[in-house]
Amino acid sequence: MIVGIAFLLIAALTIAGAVAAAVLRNLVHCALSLTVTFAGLALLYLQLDAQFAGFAQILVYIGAVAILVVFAILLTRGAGIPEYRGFSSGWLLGLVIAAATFALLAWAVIKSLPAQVATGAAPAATVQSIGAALMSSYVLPLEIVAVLLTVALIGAVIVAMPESTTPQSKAEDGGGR
Amino acid sequence: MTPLAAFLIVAALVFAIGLAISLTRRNAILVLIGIELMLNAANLNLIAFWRFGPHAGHSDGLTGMMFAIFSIAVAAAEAAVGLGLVIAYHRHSKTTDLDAMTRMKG
Amino acid sequence: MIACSASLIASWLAQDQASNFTVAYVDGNPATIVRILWLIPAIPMLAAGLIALLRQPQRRLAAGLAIGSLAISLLLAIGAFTHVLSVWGQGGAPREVISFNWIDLGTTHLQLGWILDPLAAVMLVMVTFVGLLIFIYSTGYMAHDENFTRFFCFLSLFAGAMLGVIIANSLLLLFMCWEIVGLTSYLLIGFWYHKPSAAAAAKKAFLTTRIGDIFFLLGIVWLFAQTGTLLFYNHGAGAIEPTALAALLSQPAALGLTAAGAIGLLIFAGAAGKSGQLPLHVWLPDAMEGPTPVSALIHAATMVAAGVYLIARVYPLMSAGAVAGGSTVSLTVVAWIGALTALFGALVAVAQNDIKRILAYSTVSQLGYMMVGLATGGVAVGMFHLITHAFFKALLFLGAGSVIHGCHEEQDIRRMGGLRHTMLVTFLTYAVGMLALSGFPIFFSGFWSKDAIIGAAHGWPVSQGPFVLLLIGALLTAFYMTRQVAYVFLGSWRGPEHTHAHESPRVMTLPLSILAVFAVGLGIFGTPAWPWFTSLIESRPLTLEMQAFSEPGLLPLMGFATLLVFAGLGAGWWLYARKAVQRPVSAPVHHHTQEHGDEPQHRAGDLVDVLESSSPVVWRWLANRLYFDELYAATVLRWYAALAQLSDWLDRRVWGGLVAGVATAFRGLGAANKSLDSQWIDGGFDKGCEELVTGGGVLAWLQAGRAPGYLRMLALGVLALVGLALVVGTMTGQVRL
Amino acid sequence: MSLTAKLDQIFVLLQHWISGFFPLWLQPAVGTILAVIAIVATFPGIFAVTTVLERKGLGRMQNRLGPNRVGPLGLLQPVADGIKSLTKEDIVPASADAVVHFLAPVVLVAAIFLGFAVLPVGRNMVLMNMDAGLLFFFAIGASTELSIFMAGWSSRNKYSLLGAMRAVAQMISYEVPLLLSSVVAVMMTGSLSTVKIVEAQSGFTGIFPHWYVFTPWGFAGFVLFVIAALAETNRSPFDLPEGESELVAGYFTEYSGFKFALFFLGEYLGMLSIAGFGITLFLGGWGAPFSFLGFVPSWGWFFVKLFGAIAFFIWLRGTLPRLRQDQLMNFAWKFMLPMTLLNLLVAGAWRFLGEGWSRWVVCSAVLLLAYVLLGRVLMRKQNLGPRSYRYAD
Repeated sequence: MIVGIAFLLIAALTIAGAVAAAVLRNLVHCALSLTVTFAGLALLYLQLDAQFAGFAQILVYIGAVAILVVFAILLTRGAGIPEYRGFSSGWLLGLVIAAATFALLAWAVIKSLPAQVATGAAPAATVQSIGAALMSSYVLPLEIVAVLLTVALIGAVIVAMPESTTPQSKAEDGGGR
Repeated sequence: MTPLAAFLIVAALVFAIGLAISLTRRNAILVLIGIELMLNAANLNLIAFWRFGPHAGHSDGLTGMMFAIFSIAVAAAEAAVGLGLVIAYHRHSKTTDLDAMTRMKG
Repeated sequence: MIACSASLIASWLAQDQASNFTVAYVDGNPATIVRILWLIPAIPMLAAGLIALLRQPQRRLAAGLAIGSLAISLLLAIGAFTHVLSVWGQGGAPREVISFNWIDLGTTHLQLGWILDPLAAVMLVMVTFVGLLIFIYSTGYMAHDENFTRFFCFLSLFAGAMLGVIIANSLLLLFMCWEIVGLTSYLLIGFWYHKPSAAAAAKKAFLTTRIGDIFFLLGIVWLFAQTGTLLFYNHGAGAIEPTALAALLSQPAALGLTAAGAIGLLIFAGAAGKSGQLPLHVWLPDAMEGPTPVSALIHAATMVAAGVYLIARVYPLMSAGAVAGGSTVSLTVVAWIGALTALFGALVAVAQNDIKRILAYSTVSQLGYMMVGLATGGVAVGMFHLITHAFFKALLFLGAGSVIHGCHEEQDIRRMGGLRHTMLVTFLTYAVGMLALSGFPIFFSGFWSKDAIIGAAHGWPVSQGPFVLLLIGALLTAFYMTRQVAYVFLGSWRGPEHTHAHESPRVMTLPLSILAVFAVGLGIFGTPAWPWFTSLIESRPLTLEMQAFSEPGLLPLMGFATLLVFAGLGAGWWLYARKAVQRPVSAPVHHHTQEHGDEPQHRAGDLVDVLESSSPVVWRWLANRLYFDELYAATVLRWYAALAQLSDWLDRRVWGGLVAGVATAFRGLGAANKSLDSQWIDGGFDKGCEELVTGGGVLAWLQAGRAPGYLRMLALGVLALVGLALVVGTMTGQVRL
Repeated sequence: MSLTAKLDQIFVLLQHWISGFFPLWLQPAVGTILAVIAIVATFPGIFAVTTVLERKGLGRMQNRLGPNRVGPLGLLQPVADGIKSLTKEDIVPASADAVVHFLAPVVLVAAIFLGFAVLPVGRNMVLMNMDAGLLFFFAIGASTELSIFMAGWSSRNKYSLLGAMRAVAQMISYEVPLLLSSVVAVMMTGSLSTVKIVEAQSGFTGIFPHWYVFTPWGFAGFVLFVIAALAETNRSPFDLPEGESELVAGYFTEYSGFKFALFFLGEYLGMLSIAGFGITLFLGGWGAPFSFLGFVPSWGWFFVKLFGAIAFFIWLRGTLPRLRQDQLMNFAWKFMLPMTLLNLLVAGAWRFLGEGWSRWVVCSAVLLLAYVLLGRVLMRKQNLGPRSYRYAD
């Protein structure tokens, strides 16, 4: 019972945050309400006995992604007065598409699932076992993700850096060609 | 215990909202936010299915969790690169307005 | 993220994981030298990495690192060689492998490993030794280049990769190193990238070898699919050991080939690409745009030999299923292509005027010899010529480099001459190399190795064609080498008056001398009487029997070959050296002849070759390399260009035009409608027209390059797909709703 | 059980005794609530004591008395401060973003209080013994940055915004070494649970305890952790975000009254919690420093250590000058990060080198070498001579 209420509260919080992010005019407000959504999702993970994933979610999204978004907003002068027209032309079509998507998904979920799935015992997902799995059977994806993150880091820095066209670099370009 | 369907519905709703954001808002950063939301919805689905899935309790019953963790990592990378791109574009032509990004007009 | 990965490391360390690094030994546990064999390629690579970190001014350090690392590798290689010798001396068959799991994907294990057997040992010593000499030489040759450190970084990287190719016991590892070698070759050919010709040559080399490598990769994949392993030798479970070969032979492929034959042909395509066999030889002469030490090390001594080495390595696969005294399809192909290449190279080399280009074509031709030797006489014959050729061709290239250095970067032999006075050491060593290359009897290594190949070709049961081609090739080889030497060293100085040649520094002449000694001395290891090399490679006991000479057909053949060599030398002497080639009346304007493929067209005051005046048509054909480049340019490249143009046209006209057309059509419709009803019916139709106009607007706007539009289309598509999946799933019952 | 044991467990017993009055199904909830109340009561108390301690200590270091009016020796100073800040007018700038401006301090304090939930203050004295406790703590710590940004951004003031930006940048870049330096303890324990980490250090050889700080990697990790913690809590010498001389008071320039008090509370609570975790990770948590001192109750040891850490922080604040922004960042990325990464490797080596003196030599040597080299690199060509004051003299 308590669990059910908790779930409803958390779900309401999550959805509310998402909706706020969708409709608010001020970009920073959008970002902040986005973090509310992230936090709600993390709580949902915790309710699903996925401690590690939940904390990782908080750490990564609230600790890193949200900050990143906020920084990006400030760097692109988006933080000032709210935009005069926050929605792109023909937003109605987008809204319709989104609604249709939700309808389709919800329909599929409700139709295909019995209301009550037999819930087994909480699977053993200790950090220990996760680490073991990552290091044994998921080692290749782990490596790839590591490489991906490195590449993304460097790439993001390079993309966001102002281009410096010194004669030296020019010469290098010429060499590459 | 909350039924699986509830989580799935929440995930679907979050996904739809994310889609709506990225389809209707004009600011590129907000579009990225929407994409993040969609990824998160997918993660929620993964974890929900992991929790309720038949493998739960086995030693190798970690697949869904693993997927979620990896997709969190990938989402972080995606956010970094996407925002970097937005900033770079903003430096070139002082806007993050998608409607104004018509350079590619063929 | 950091927290996650950190805690993962933690929990990994927490519960002791046994690493899945399994070492498989062929017999007991191998000697230490075999265990540390991986150091031989690793050390130069490490050096390359370190040099890459250096700054330009630190030249001495860079050179020191490169040379030192290669010296260490040389010591290790000698150690390995002696180990092999000792095992062989005890009458054993020295072949030790170490292999380990690289990646476990489910049940399939990708295994890497290294091997030490006579083949590898000999190659190791050769590559490290020649490489070391060339490194030393290049410190002198590149002394004034501002990218000194970069040069040595690439050189060391190349050396490491090449050694990796040699010790690789796994086709996969070999392929990796093979590609690194190709990359370094590209980087070094284009080392002077500010020269357009060099850049073009680098690109050409890279792409041409790529063609071969694609087939090679196909072969590798096929082999893996068939045998499930890529190790060469794995105590019985290897890919080219009897069990696997039997399986491959039983497997039929297309065109009546067995799988073994087909894979062999694919692998040979790769080898042909690397070592410039006939259809894919075009890149090798252009590769001479690189610095001369590079030409010597990579495009004469070692890398181009990698192809030959590869064939030797997979020889059991190539020769699988050969009936006694017969040959397999793949070997026949190898033999014929090799013979044709040999003759072609020799022919073209006759009519070149660029000193390095002549050597390049002679390299092509000699590689053809090696291939024929492999195909007809087995591993030992081909490999022996590879070793000897490596030494004297490196010698020749370094000599050429010394000449170019001395003549102020002049490469056109028509503007040299009389250098025997000014550059004595270079002249003597060069003469040794030239005699060895043209197979001057008894005293020079080239004679024995080449004679062995010719003998093998003579004894080849399938056809006598290659034999004849090789003989003509031998004749021509002697001829063009004589021509070159006559042009460069004899006669009188034909360069611009105000300049004069000077001898190169000691650091360059010393390697020349050492190489010259080896070019002479190596011969004794391969005489028919005392076939040391052959018996080492085939690990048979070594015996000295003089009556080997008296076996039927051997001496007459030798005599005949010698005769041909003398004929070539004589002809060359008669045409070019009898009366010294004189400076043409009008003094040549001194500028470089770097733009490639332009020998025939004459510049003011270039003297006309004797052959050219006698038979201009043949000369032009030869000088233009039988128009191979032109042929490719006319066919392959043009097709590519056409294809690109077509796709571009489609993109611009068809798709774009479609949308624009529809839009304009709607617009026009709307406009017509509007005008019509403005005249005829009052505003009843306004709405419709506006609808139509907006419709046209929408269609045009779809293509307006705006992200939201694309996003919406994307979402719609996904939505449609999901819906479709659900519907179809329900219909087929895979999804129960 | 024996008297010492009773004394050791006194609070636990108290909790059980009180929750005993309630029906069975309510008892766990009541127990939890009691624990929460205890935490919420204790640490702000310590905060109050700390403020007066700090002011007096700083005063002593600067040859003055410090607070000495209110109550005996000025010990009631915090009470007076509290009353003052409660009764003061709460000013919100007209142009400020009211909602966010209000939420910021609340979020900050709430998040920091959450952090105490996994802090073992004594034997069997932890609110949530989570399997991923440490990760939880860091996740919470990460979420404080956002509140600081909210504070800075919402109060439409360039000083606030700059201060917030500085703070966030600094916290993000020092969070990395903080994490990595604490990972070594996790590696050795093989668990992220704080309780397990403390128990892993509870043994003794002779009379000396098995604290991680007494190993090469542990010592290096501890030092790095302390530095990163200083930066993470914006304590001097890393207190650029509220550098009074440059930005009036950093991100809470525009705050006054109770909200300001909340920020103040948040800062000190953050310091306490991070000090507590430093103790848990490296200083053996509630373990006794010598085997023969085991009779003293475990929570006693914890708080003794905590006050020691606080004293250390105050001492540093009184001693060290403030860094410059570029020095801060250079230090983070060019020294802390490599050292922590190397420390990870060293810890791994320590584990797999096995028993014996060899691993001591190897690990210490490696760490010392890296320290010297990195120090050289960091110090190279940044002339740290005496400052030249342009306008003075």
